[in-house]
Parts: sequence; C-alpha cells; structure tokens
Amino acid sequence: MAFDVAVLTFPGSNCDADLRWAVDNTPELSARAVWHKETELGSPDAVLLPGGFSYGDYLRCGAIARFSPIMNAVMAFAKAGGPVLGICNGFQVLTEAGLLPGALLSNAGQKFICETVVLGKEGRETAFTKGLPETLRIPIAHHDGNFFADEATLARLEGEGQVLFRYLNAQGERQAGAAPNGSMNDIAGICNAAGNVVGMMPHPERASDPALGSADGSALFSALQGFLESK
Amino acid sequence: MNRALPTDLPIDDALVKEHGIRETEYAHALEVLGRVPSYTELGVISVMWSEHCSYKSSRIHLKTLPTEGPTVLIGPGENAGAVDLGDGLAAVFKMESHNHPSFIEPYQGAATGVGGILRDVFTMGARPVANLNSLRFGSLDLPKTKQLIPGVVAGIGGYGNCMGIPTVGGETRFHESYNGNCLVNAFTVGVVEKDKIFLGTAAGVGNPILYVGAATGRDGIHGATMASAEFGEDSEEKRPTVQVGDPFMEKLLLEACLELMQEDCIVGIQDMGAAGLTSSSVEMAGRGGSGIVMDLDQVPMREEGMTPYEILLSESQERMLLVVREGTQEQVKAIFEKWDLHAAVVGRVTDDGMWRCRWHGQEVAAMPVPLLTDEAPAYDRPQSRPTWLDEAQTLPEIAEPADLGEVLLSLMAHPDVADKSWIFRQYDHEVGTDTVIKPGADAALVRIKPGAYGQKDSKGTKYLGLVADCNGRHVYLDPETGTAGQVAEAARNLACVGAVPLGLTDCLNFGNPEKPEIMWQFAQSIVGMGQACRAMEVPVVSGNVSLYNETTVGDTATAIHPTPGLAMVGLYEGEIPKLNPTLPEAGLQIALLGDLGAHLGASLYLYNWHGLERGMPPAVDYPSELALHAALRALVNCREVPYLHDLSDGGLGVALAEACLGGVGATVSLPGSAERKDALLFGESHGRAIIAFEPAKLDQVKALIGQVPMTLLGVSGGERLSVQGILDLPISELEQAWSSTLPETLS
Amino acid sequence: MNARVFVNLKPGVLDPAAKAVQGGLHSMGFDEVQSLRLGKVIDLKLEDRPDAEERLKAMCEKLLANTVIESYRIEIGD
Amino acid sequence: MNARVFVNLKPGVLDPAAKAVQGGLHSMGFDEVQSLRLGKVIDLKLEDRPDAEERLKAMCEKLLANTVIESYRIEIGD
Ligand SMILES: Nc1ncnc2c1ncn2[C@@H]1O[C@H](COP(=O)(O)OP(=O)(O)O)[C@@H](O)[C@H]1O
Ligand SMILES: [Mg+2]
Repeated sequence: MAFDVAVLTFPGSNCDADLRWAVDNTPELSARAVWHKETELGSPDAVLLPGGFSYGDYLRCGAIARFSPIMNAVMAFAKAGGPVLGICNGFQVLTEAGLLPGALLSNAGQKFICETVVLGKEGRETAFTKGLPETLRIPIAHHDGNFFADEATLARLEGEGQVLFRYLNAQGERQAGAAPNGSMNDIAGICNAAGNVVGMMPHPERASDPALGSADGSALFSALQGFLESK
Repeated sequence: MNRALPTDLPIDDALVKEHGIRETEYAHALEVLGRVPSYTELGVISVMWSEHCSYKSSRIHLKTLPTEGPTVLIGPGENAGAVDLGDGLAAVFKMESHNHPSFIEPYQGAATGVGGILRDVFTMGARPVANLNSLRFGSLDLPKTKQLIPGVVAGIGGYGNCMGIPTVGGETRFHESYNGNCLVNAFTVGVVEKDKIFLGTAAGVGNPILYVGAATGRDGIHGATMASAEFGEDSEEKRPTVQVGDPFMEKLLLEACLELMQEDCIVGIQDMGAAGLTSSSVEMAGRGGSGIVMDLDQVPMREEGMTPYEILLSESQERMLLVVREGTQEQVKAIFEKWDLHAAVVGRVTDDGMWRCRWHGQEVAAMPVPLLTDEAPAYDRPQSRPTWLDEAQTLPEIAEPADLGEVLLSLMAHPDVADKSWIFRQYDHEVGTDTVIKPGADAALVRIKPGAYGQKDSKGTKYLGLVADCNGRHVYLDPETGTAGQVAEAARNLACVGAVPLGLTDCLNFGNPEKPEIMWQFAQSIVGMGQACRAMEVPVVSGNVSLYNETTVGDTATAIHPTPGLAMVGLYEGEIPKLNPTLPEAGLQIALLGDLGAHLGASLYLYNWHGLERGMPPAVDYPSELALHAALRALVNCREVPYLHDLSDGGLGVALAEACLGGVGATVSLPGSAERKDALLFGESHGRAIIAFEPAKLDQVKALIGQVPMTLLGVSGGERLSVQGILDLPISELEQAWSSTLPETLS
Repeated sequence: MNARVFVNLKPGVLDPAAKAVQGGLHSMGFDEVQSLRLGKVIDLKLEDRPDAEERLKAMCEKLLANTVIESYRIEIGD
Repeated sequence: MNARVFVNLKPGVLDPAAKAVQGGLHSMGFDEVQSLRLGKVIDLKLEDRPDAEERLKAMCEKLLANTVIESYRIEIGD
C-alpha cells in the first residue's frame, strides 16, 4: 500500500497541484489534498505545505495561514516527530508557526525572482534529504526568501547541521553572497532541531521531470519514500 | 427613499458633451427612448457607446477579418475565443490592453490588466495555463520610462504570480513614439473540455442574477471613457480613482467559479471588466436576446453613499456576474462560501428586451437592450494615406559602415534585441510544472499533462505554442505589408518550437481614429492582417482595440507607432522537442533556410545605426513562408536538429549572435557577394531561419525541408562569432552588449 | 533632524491588505475589529539644512508615497 | 475605541526594503538622508470591551507582528 502524503491547500496556494503531481509520480507515494478548513489530518505518513500566496500574503507571507484550522493538527503531527516539508510559502508558514526558526524577509533586490539555482546539500540527514546528491539544480520563485535569524540561532543552525540547502554560484561552488535573495549565510533550506520539519525556498516539484529542464528535485520525494519504507 | 438622487440631475447639452456623446448620437438615443434619458441612463449610454465598449470606429473593419476555420470553436464576440485542440479539449484565449491605466499608475494599471484578461478566460470555464505580455515603452533613457518599466513589470508579475499562472513569454520594444503613451497588452490562454465551455448569456425568464466577488467602490468610474480619450497635459490631474487589484480575491473567484462549473447551475457567466456591472449585464442580455432587471441596492458596496450611477459605472476589479438556474441559488452560494466569497442575488432575467435597474424599488433606468448593443453607433471614419509616407517609403543613399562588428554590437545592445531576463525573471514562469520551453526562446511551449482534463491524447502529449509579436516600425512604414509580416513572424516563431498555428488574438493599439491618417493606418493594418490570416489559414478568434494612444503637448499631438499586437496559439503533439536555447556544441553545421534576403527597408539597423525610419517593410511571400514553417516543424519533429531560430529584428547578424550567446561560437561565410554586406547581415526579410545540426545528418535535413532553399553558412565552435571577411567578435563582447542594457538602465 | 512620514492609501482606494488582515483577525475570533487601515511609517534621520522640509516634501512626492493612490503626512521631530 | 499599532523590524534585523528606499533617495540626490527605517502602522476601530487592550496585545503577538523579527507598540486613542 502506498504511503499517504497529505498536501495542504490554503485558499491562495498555487503550487499544491504541482506538489501532488510530483508526489504521485514517486513510486509508493500517494498525495492527498487537505483543505485548510479541516481540523484533522487523518493519519498521513508525511505532511507537505506547498508554495503560493496562502492568504494573499499582504501583511507578511504565511502570517494568516499559520492560524488556519488545519495548522493545529500539523503542529501536533510535527511535535510527534512526523515528517513535514514546507516549500516556499510553506516554508514561510512554518517559520510563522514557530515550527522552524528564523524568518523570511523580502529579497535584497526587492524584486520577485524566478530562476533555476544551484543548491549545495549539506547538514543532517532528514526524511527529505537522505541520499541526495551534493549539488542540485532547482528553481526558485519568490519575493520574500531572504532568510534571517539572529546570531545565536544562526550559530545553532550551522553548528547542529540544520542548514540543509545553501545557494551556490553558477559553477556549483560555495561563494559568500551567492544567494540571489540576500539570505544570511546563503541559506536556502533548514530543518528544526529534531530534524523532522524541513523548510526550503526552492521548488523541488518544479524540477521533478526532465521535460522541465531538471529532475534533481525528484530526489527529495524519493528520499521521503526511502525514509518511509525504512521506518 | 428620502435622499435626493443625482438620478435627477438635469440633462443639458453640456452634460451630454461631458459624457463624450455626440449630438447625432444623442439624437438617436432620444428617438429610441422617446424621452430624455435620466442621469443614470446617460452615464450608461456614455460607457456603452464609448470606443472601448462599442468599437464604434473599428467595428466595420474588424468584420473583414477571417474568423472561421476548422479549428475555431468560438470566434470574436464572446469574452474570449476558443480553438479546438483535439481529443475533446479547447484552448480559450484573448489579449487585452491596459495602456492608459498603466501610464497613470504602472503597478496597479498593469496588475489589473492581467486580472481582467484572466477573468475573461476563466469566465468561459477554462483554467488559465499561461500568460504573455506585450509591452511598449518610450526611449529607455527617459526618466518616465525608467519609472514605468519597473512598475509595469512588477504589476504584471505581482498579479500573475499570486494567481499561480505562469507568464511564459512576451515582447518588449522601445521607441520615442511611446514616450507619452506606454502600451501594456496582456494575454491569457486557458484549457477546457470543449463541451464544457460557458458563455456570457442571460436566458431563462425568472432566472436569478448573482453578483460575486469584491464589493463595489468608486474605482475607475469612467475608466472606459478615459480609455477613449487622448491624454492632454492635464490628464494627471483628471485621473479618476485608480483601480487597485486584489489577486488573492481573484484566485478565490477562479477556484470557486471552476468548482461551480462542475455542477449544473450556471446558465451564463461574465466577468465585470470595462464599464463593470453595466456592460456585463447589458452584454449578457444582448447575447441571450432577453431582458434584465436589477436591484442596485442589493449590490455589495464598499463605500458609503454610492449612487446608482456610480454603482453601474464602477470598474472595481475581481467581480463576476452569473445567471443561474432558478432553484440552484443555495447550492451556488454554498460553493462560494467555501471560498469565503459572498454571492448576492441582484436581479432576474426577463423577456421584455429591456435593461432595467431599480433603486430601493424605484426604477432608475429602463432602456431597450439593443440600443446599448447592436444599435450602438458605428462609424466609417474618413481615411487618408499620410503624405509623409511617400518619402518615408523610399530609401536614401546609405553609406555602408566600415566596421560591421561595431554595428552588430550596437544592435545587440539595443533594448529591442537585448536580453529581457530582467523582465521575465520577475515573472513566475514555471508554476504549473508545464513550461517546457521558457521565456527567452522564439516561442514558449506549455505542456498539457496527459489526462489532466480526462483527455486521451491520440497523438502523444499536447503542448501549446505561444507567442506575441509586433514590429511597430514595419507597420508604421506600411501598415498593410507590415501587419501581414507580423502574422507571418508569429507563425514562424511557433514553427520554431514545432507548433501548428490554430488561431490568433490581437490587440490593436493606434492613435486618434478621428484623424483620417490614423484611421487609414488602422484600416490598412486590418487589411494586411486579414490577407495574411487568410493566406496562412490562421483565424482571428478574439481581440481588442485601443485607440487614442496619443499625447498632445501644446499644439502637437504625437501618436504612437501603429501597434497591432498579435498573439498566436499553436499546437505541438508528440514527444517533447529536443531543442536548445543556443548552439549546444561545436562541430555543428549551421545553415540558413529560406532566401538570402537583403531587404534593408524598415530595419532596426537603419533606425539604430543611421537614425532612419525609412523604406518599405519586407513583404511576405506566402508559399515560401508556409513551406519554411512546414520545414521547421518537420525538423523539430525529427528531434535531430538541436537548434533552430527564426530571423527577425536585426536579421541574420543578430540571429547568428543570439545563437552564440550560450558560449559556443561560430565561423560562417556569407554567400551572395553581389549584395551589400550590411543588407545581408541586418536586413529583415521574412521567411528565414537558421538551423544547426550534425554534418552527418545533412541528407536527412535535406529530405525533411523539401523545396525550401538552404544555404550552408559554416560550423559551430570556438569562442568567437566570425563572419569571414566581415566581422570577428568574441562571444563575451556580444554577451556583454546584449545582457547589460536593461539591468544597467533599470538597476 | 528627525522626521517621520506617514503614508496611507487615499480614502476610497481599495485596500486588499487591510481586508485580508481584518478577515484574518475575525477568523481568529477577534470580532471586535470593526475596521482596519494599514499604512506605512518612515522614520528618517536627516542632515540639517535650511530647505530640509521642502526637500522632505519632494522625497514624499517622488518616492516615499505614490501620490496617485496614497497620501502622506510629515511630522518633523528634533 | 480607536487604536494604533506601530510595527517595526527589531534593531539588528537588516531591512532590505529600507535599504532599497534609502538607496533610491540617494540616487535621486537626497544625500541628506542619513538613515531610514520603514515600519507599518495599523489603525483599528474596535468595539469597546473591558479586556480590549489585552486582546489588542494578543492580536499583535499573534498576527500583526512577527515577534521573531518585529517589535510593536500600541497607542490607544479615544
Ligand atoms: N515582456 C516580456 N515578458 C516575458 N517575456 C518576454 C517579454 N519580452 C520579451 N520576452 C522574451 O524574450 C525573448 C525575446 O523576445 P523577442 O526578441 O521579441 O523574440 P523574437 O525576436 O523571437 O520575436 C522571447 O522569448 C520573449 O518571450
Ligand atoms: Mg523569433
């Protein structure tokens, strides 16, 4: 039986269908849409929060979504150690909800950026990153992806291997300031202290098919499948 | 009702004139009504008879365009056109202008332009799958231009990105004729099962009319009439309340409407665009041959003290009007509630052919529907060929520049040719996970996922080819030839991604039609479009007209270059094309398809290097143009030709340079030694493309292109573009020239 | 010199952000919120100069406020 | 009851938007701008209730400000 992957839909989500498609294209994974007004998740094996503009995101990205009825269940699922992945707006929602440290400020250039970036994978092994290649080509598409954390938090993230993805330069090398959005330490993705909650600005679902120019992102979904199988 | 309504404002000549209604037009209204209209009615007549809603200057010309063909499901007249994609699917698309609002408030003007065109498409039941945009700005060094571009681009991105519709392409050009009138044309295409298309029609006596979406405010009152007036020096003062877009609200509307369309409730549905509640209700009654009665006090309002006049003329965004089957109201409301939207019953369908409005029970407007639709004024405005054209169409003696390498560098840096990624990087062009060929190519290719609409793809996966094109200089120097050329160029761009054109939509941006020379440009342009569309069998299924794009300063009126923007939709079926954005490797044979071509007239080169807008634009030879397209498609289909690119602005020289931008250079030599080298390199003759393939595939390529002439130019490789005996430039220099123009100017 | 600039949407201009925030507060149970407006406040530290106020006004007109849809108010501090 | 809430980024949080505005002003020749902070101001009209202030504070903590990066200040009007 396939693993049950809950993909949340907030009213302004717009990558939810893309994410379900990428999940469904992964062997043994089956996506299930969960409406934000639900209060129960059912019993999923993993929960994914998609990109988009959850409630228009006029005040702060993810600020209102964090109070959606479904979020209590998501928090309980996360506290119980269930694998949770927030992509782009999903990442923003997770930081607003306090499930991940830090915050996402507006891009340094004050512009929306849509382009494919080179990511370096590092840090701990998580349900979504185990076995990933060292570098991946995955698109970003956001206006507020400029990761910020205070000094202590940043030191902890770096020290504990909680930085999972870092923007590299076009040649795939680490280079200070390589982040197109101004992120501190060029951080593109992180996990929580327990390692079960992951947030990232790049969109792996947009790089999950060779037809789209890169299939590197499908490795995250395969990693989840591997993780769930080995459990 | 105890508060005096401005319904009672006395109607006098001055008020009629202020509403932009001519004496003869007013006389016609008096005759049909048999009485003096009320103030509210006058406002309604004024917007319905405005250029924007009635197409009074353009109607008779538009009628000459070919709008039928085997692919056409729905032609002009509905909210958008629809073409058949096969296997039960249809593509629904349209292009629309938001020029004037964008000049006044670039971000919101452009954003609400995108919002409006999206509604036109999803109102028909189609899920929008891609946007294009066609932009014109004045000289890039003008402070106003530098202020407009970031706002317009951010606005287009802001709306489309939030809605989750990828903006996959477009075109952007610059010319001083747009200094006082920028153009912002937005295009949307959606996909729908072809037997599930919804129309904007009011039928079934007694059926309720529902209003859904944003509450009505005083936004953009007289927006439609503003779009029909020239800008003067004081236009910045007279600006009406600008419409502000709420893309989140529209996203809710989109999802709620598409969900509702799965149920059997809707009789007709139409978005409220220009002239808001008035035009949507009038047009729905017109199409249904019915009548309508509305209770305006039931309309959700955002502001205090609004009058019927204001409610009817408001252009608040993100609103839809629905006619639903009696008895389904509760079901409809429940679906909207799910999306936190409130639907209000504001009226009923009647059968008396009248458009009636009430205010707290009292009738404030009652006019026969046809008066506002089919019987709206239509003019055959006088035309005259501009006298300056005689001189402009002849080419003076032109000295050939000594260093054609310098010329090429300056063309690469010209903003018309230069890298547009500063623009499309701000557009989410990948959401939907279907953008297979992204912005930066000749045309975009957007996949329709197998089975996404329950379809069984009989010939492999379907992809939509999408392109927007218009060369205003060609049209300016000869509207007929120039416009025909744009149809050819759009189809050629589609052929470069393997797509067969199915239909086109246009957005005709011109100056003041009351001036015979402008009217002539318009009429001639339509002649050219019709001619090319017939010859190439591409029907026009929807479109939009934007007139009065001119600015008067002192005594001089400056009209924009005539700009009939075109967007064409094509279909590619099969395995995904194997194409590269630039030359992928060394050792490939580079060849030119089509005639050598050395047509200097109307070229960007003449304008950019010699400061001349002169000469006839290149003409299209349809049989060879069509043969070229067939050849290009065959080459894409065979998947053995990794690079192809059509020739357009800047001709062969620019095309070769563009091919090298990925870092793999080329060494070529030009045949045709008898010709001027500058004309060979930079002339803009139609019907040409360059391709690159493994030399061993030569015979296969020859077999696939049939009768199309092919000239072997040289081979790929190295880090330079070298045209033997003419120019030799490092790619880095070309790249630098090409990529820095926009970022350096706009930072 | 310190100055503070308030920038607000003009009355009658749709404010989608305020609408969304008010909706958010309501759905969180804060029904007492009857209306809400969102504005920007810009605090500036400026070099003293005789035409400072005039120039501040120019900054507002040119950049800090979009006067097509926004109005602004300047408060001069010390 | 009227209330006004000011929301500002905490000191130490780099403000990319403010930096962009200041850069814009400088490039327009307004060199006198030494520093600049951007904040939000939220004007609310609230139904009177005894625990109004407390609840307003809750609104700020929960939604109006993100206390990881922002601080807020409440001004109660009449
Ligand atoms: N406003 C825009 N929005 C999105 N893409 C754009 C825009 N302007 C230009 N582009 C993209 O830049 C590329 C070059 O455009 P253009 O020079 O007009 O192409 P062509 O010469 O093939 O018609 C195209 O892929 C086009 O889609
Ligand atoms: Mg092209």
